[in-house]
Amino acid sequence: MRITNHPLLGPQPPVNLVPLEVDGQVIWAKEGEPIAAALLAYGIRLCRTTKRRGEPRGVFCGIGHCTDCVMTVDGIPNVRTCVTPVRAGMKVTTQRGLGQWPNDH
Amino acid sequence: MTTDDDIIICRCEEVTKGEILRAIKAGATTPQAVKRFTRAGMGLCQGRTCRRLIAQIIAQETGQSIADIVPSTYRPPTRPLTVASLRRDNREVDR
Amino acid sequence: MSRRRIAVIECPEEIPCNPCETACPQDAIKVGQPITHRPHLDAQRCMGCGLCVAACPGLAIFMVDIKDNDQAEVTFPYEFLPLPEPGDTVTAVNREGISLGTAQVKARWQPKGADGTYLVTIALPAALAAEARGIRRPSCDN
Amino acid sequence: MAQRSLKGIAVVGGGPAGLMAALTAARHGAAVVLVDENAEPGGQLRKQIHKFFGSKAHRAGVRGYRIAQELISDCTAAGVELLGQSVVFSLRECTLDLLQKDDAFNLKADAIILATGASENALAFPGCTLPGVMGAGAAQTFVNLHRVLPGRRVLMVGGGNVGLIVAYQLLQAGAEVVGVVEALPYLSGYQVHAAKIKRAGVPIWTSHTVLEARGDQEVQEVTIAAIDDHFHPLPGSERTLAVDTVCLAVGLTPLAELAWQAGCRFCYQGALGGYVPLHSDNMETTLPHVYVAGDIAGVEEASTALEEGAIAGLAAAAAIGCPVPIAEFDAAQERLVSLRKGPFGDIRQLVKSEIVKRWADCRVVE
Repeated sequence: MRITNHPLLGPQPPVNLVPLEVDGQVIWAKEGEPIAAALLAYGIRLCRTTKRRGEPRGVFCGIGHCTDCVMTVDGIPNVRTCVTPVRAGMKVTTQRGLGQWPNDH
Repeated sequence: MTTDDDIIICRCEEVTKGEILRAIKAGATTPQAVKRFTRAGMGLCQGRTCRRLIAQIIAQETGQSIADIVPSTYRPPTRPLTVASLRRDNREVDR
Repeated sequence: MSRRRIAVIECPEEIPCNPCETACPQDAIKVGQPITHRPHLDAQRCMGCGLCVAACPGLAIFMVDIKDNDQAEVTFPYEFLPLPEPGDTVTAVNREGISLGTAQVKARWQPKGADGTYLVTIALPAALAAEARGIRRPSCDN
Repeated sequence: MAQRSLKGIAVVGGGPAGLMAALTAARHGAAVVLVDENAEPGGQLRKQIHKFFGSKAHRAGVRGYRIAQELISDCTAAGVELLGQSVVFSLRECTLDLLQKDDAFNLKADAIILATGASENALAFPGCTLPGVMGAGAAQTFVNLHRVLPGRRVLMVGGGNVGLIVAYQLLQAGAEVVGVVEALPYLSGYQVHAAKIKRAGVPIWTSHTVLEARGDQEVQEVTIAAIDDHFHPLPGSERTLAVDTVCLAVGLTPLAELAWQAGCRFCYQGALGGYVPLHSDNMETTLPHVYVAGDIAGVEEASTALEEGAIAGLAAAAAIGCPVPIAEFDAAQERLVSLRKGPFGDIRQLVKSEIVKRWADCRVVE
């Protein structure tokens, strides 16, 4: 959920929204915000499932240290979504395990 | 309910508290040894999240002070990076 | 006894902080050196301007004004949305957030330099003036 | 890898300590490069929307993010070169290995100031890996910087200043905070911060802990319980709360990876968050021309980080030959000492003196 108004920071200033594809669905994100922020704005909190137990994971540290929020972005796996800025037209997919590189078979 | 042993300590390699306790009982009483025994701290984040938790467990199990537990070696890179980025060489030399 | 609006400082710990001292145009608040000293209010000097209420980073200063008719006004810093409007009926709360009953919003303003922090003044029975330190937030369900 | 050498100072980390270090050194005539991994510098200041404590000299009463804005524009005016979105991935002697976007190169400087801050501690309990369990600092970043709520109903774990402040800021952003749990029988944070959230109706449970978070694909509920003097849960005291978010504010650890790699000597100081690089009162480590400032040198507060940054900036500038009046050192030391007084500051002052003593011992031996 986006915070449209804030007692100290005021109303959300106008932003440039760009489309982002998440598991095939289009969502609208602020250009340059971290991918994870765009997902949280839509209540999407699952980033990946783990390789051993298949357990769900999402944002944990929020500063690019813990790598729990990694997803596959434009075909590249293990991208830290909490520190990777949104660009228009990015394709983000929920990652399973360690993910797959484009030329992996 | 999940038991204490099932708690995930190393989030990347999915190493549980039970596995770490077993490693300590088997003689892995330093962070370095626990790492080699269990892979805790060898995942994508390189132990950045579990390092302190493991030191606490070792301290508790071995009766040592946390101040005496020497952390495992910190090695580059301090952030995940691709090997391709290290190969690139397209900057001006010496400005 | 003269009754007028006066600051009430609820700053119980020795923390390194003195904006209340520098904010007061009357030199009524003394922290001194070191800046971990707790603030001391000279009640005779305090004019009830509220600049210290807005300046306190800990939101720990209030103003209390006991009127002659068993009514009182309490002023506190407020940083939530929606903002209460003058005339609104609100629920006054104590330091633990527990309801003390209804109160009327008398005023809402922002002193110079408050940078977003509003001061809200509510009117309520004088017996509650020593307890009332805020109002229930509209979205609060407990 | 391409190389660049800098006749000057490289500062790693653009938070309060790094910005102040860069600004101070540049104002004394040093060429300064400030490296920060984020698109914009400012570090934790950028999400600190509360007013700072301290005195006028420490910018008390000013909201953290405004201090960041001021420092960044002052740095630009003073000629500091900013390398944004640049990650320092290793350090040896005075040479940094850097990754700027996708380009790796190394940067050799005459002096290095490490101002890399701290990272949040994790807490392990059943369910702690579920989406919705996150660092309090992570939640604060999303709420105050990106203006997105990570959840609607939050349990805060930890009654230090971070937990209390972030709980308040979550309320300001429109989330509900169902309570704050703290394992100790008292709060380690300031009472004025606790008072703000209590007035807002948030219960604070001391001598309580989190037993388990549960949920299918994300957190849906959390069970807390009272604990005894040995931190064991008291049977029958469990209560389950419907929440979608659990924030962990259980302390910070100095982020000193680069100092370890470079070979700085360390000591363990629990009161400052763990292992800290030994440093002089001029913030020099056991390696010549390598300085530290802010939370990497022991977790304190943004106000102390600013002053340590100023001291490191002065010392590094002096070390590379810039004229620095001794009176400026004394003034900065005095401002710093004034922040480390009272019941909260005394212990930090004591531990810092111990670190300086150990640093001096190391120097004698070597």
